[in-house]
Amino acid sequence: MTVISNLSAIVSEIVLPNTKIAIGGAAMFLKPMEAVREIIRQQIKDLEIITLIGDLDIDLLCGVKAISVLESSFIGLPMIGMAHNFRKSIEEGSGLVFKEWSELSMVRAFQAGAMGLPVTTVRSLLGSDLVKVRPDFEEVVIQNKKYIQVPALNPDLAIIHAYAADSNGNVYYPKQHILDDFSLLPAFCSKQLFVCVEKMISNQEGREIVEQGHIPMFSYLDVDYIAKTPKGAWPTGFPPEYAGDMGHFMTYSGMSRSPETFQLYLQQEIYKEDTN
Amino acid sequence: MTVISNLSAIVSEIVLPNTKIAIGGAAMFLKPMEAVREIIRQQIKDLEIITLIGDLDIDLLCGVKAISVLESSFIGLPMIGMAHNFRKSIEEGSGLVFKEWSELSMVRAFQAGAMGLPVTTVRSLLGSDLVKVRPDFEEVVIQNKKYIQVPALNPDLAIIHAYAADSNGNVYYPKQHILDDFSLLPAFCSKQLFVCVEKMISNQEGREIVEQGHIPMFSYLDVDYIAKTPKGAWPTGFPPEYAGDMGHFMTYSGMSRSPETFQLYLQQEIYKEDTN
Amino acid sequence: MTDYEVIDQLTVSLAREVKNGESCYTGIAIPLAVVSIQLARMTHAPDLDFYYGGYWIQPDLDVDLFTIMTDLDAFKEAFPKAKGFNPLIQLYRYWEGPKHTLDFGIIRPAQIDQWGNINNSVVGNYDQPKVRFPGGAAVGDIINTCHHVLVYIPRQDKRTFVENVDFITGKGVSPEWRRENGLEKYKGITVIVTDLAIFDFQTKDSRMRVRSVHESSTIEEVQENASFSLEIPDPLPITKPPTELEMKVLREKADPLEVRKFDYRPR
Amino acid sequence: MTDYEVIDQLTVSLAREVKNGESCYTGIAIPLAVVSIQLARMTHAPDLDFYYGGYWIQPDLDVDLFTIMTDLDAFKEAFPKAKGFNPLIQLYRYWEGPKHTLDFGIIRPAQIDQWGNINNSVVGNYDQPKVRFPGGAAVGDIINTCHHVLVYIPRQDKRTFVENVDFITGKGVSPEWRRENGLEKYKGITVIVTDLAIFDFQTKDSRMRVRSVHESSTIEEVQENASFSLEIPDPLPITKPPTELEMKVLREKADPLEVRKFDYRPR
Repeated sequence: MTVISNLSAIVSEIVLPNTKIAIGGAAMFLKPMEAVREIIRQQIKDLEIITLIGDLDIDLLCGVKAISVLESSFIGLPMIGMAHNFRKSIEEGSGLVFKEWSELSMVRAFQAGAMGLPVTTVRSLLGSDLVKVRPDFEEVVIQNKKYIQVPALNPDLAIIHAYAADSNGNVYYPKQHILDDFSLLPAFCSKQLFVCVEKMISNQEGREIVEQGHIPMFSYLDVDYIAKTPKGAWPTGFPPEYAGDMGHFMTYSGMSRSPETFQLYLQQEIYKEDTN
Repeated sequence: MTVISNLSAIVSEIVLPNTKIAIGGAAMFLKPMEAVREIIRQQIKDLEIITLIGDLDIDLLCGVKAISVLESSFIGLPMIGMAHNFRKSIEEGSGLVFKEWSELSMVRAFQAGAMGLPVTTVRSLLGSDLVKVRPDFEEVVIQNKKYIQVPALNPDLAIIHAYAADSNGNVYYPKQHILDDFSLLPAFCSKQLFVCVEKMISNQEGREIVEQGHIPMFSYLDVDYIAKTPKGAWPTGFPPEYAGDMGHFMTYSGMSRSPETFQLYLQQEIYKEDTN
Repeated sequence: MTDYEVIDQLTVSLAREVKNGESCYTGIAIPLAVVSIQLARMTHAPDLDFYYGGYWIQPDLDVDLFTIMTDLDAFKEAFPKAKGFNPLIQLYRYWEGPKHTLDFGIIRPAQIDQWGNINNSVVGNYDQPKVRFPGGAAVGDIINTCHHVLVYIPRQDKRTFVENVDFITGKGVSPEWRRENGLEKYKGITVIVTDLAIFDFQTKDSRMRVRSVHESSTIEEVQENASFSLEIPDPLPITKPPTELEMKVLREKADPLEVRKFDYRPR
Repeated sequence: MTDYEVIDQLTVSLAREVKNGESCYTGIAIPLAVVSIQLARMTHAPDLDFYYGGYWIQPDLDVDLFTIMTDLDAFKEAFPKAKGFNPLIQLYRYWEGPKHTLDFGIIRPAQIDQWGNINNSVVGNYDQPKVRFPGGAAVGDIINTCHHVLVYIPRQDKRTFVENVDFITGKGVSPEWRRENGLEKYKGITVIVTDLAIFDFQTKDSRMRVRSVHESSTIEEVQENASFSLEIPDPLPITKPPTELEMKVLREKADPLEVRKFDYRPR
């Protein structure tokens, strides 16, 4: 039942206008960047994008005006600065609807979605003006204590990046792996799961790397689509396979300041002939 | 801050009358049996015990009348039969208060407790008479859909069994480990965590077994008390270290049928001189 | 004619209810269910996605499942041969979430009534019961989250087949109630296999009906061992006895250790 | 006299707020905070339980923390040397749960006002803002879940020190509000360090107050770079400048790569 195919075919099949997509990874780590680039190459628009912490993924999609609704707790280039296209989209009133969360409330909304809860509660949002601008956030009193009730998240599709998939469709993560939650949270609350992997291996190889300590994270029953995208998280990092490419982020930060240089970036990095 | 000491000292320090204790493990796996036996040896009474699936642990504690309030979804000896002491305690009206859950609702209550939610919701309890006998379960309507609202669980103390702890207080699990959830759920919602381990290792050894694929599950900040209890889960199983001792369970099932043979069991297996 | 015992008929009949390509769950504590699933996989349902104890998915057919759980060497060998695995975060993550609904579960209740309600809690008054059963564990959850549920009762009698259960641990089949509660996707119990007969709820009022009587019993025996009047079809089908192939696979491969007899006491 | 720059004063002053034996969290995206914590650990607070990026706990002091996150060999070496780890289930599990409240967090807001409210969302109207900041990520959550919060603002000016924030991304210090909301355990922001001075909220009405002025600036400069009138104590303390030892540890061990300058633009 798991479809193992190439990136382009999968994206054109499942990423349609108005699809509500949760993107895994966070803060320049583990973003399924090659899938984002393919979405841009296929010029898919009107997407609803959900991501806990957005960086280059979201800024690129904002730059090509692919997003109609965006849900996140932070969109920026950590350690570098603003995400210019995101910022401009909002400041210029482009029509992009931004549903802002706090990080913890969004984590709880992902968790609630995975558990089939319609809503969940969080206390750390008390006193935040987010409660005023989000009509779907509501102050409630339970057992004489105040909470903010927030809606669960159940996106149509999660796109995440992982280490390897075997021929049955089981997905493996590296051992001692950091930051898994940022991919697991969207994966478990979404209606479908698309995993981009560094490499395809046999079922036998899968069990061998588990014996070495790799983590069998998703079974074939969890995973709907798999595409091989070597180094597909680049320029975000996928430790311990590769580190984030800070130089590239700095280059991007510069080139995304003006429409002309942003177009140049798209030409050089995304529309260029596919070398896979 | 993690106290690493011997079982007897820890039990006498933290297991007091009226302590609300969550016991890890389930269905003849991973029960912290040596800690249970120590509680019986120290004749501690009036305990509030919470466990997802209880077997020998609960039946022993019922047999010595150590429990005043019990919360669980199932108390029995899987594949063997009834838990006679538990059953008799209820049928004879001994005063034991049994708060019955369904398995999923109890899992959600553990998860809610870990997240600081006061209550959570579940749909699978709809139509169950548990809603009638549990005044703290309530039918609610959210977004035009019915749910049963149940309270979160936040026990005073969780007691679980694990593979190893290092000298810093970090706790490790075996690789490819089964049934972790049954210990993780109580661990994360409780106010204090007591881990019984097969062995103590150095911090250096800890990192070496992680390199081999063992799972660093709890940090020293998670763990309040550690005691070395080799084969401490016996007769429940702790794969891949040792399997459940089905023969012992069958023996127990027979001996727990009458007060006389149950006393004999206690003498032989629990009050016997400590051979650790 | 094939040589078989009543427990074999029960196991085989349960196995036949399993459809190839479905996904299912059963606990580790009901050996007969596990054996019947293995038998189904070894005969007509090789592509069943079977969560065994919430851990392995489609474990290797050559492995004896009971042995996996009691013998550590078998346990260690089993993992690499399963089609999938579910190691870090248990089955709980699926329940009521958006990604998965299992097609069916198998349960063994202490009591069932004519409306398909099951009781694993108490006989008599809840607070001062005559009999305290172990509790439902997940049976109620399975009934309201799987597309349908198969039940087996190793020994049918007036205490297990009751008119109305004293306590509803898992809700009955009532299509009206399921519609009202938005649970119409989950049909509740569809089939019951006992040592005497097979039952379903295919009547106008969704009440328990005899589907077929095992050739080893009579319809009088079936009715005598129920506390309520059973719907009986006319003509009354006889349960197809185990075939030679089914018995051979059951004895030689699916259950050479006769684990199925663990939860069965002959009359 | 020790030779130092303003950024060093900022880093050192922040480090001095850290108490030995406390537990704390900071994100990976604010290098100056990470450096100041390393400096504290290398001087007076060796037993700080420091969650670095929610992963390592008390990472090895000989490891340069910035390098860990950008150099894979350093990353692989760092793990075995940490006192603890938090690998499978992230820091999220603690938040608002019963087991842990961290003693403090460090944040760098885009704006702060005289009541200690912080704004990382927008300048101007929320729906059509003049400036759209990146968003708060966890800053609001940290303010309401840590016992107290340290703030640093690398460049204090009228845009960062505002009378009232346009949007409350993280709630201010108001003890009354915190009592009313059952959050009295979490005091909000207790100390602010900027390139000009150190501030707290130790007035009767819990309004921002100058605690000390750096020797590199004047009180006039401090007031000019705030949009509201600051409480100024009399006599006015001068911030203790970095000591020779602090500067030596900072330059040679805590931050040889000068990562602290990543989020600092000199005036």
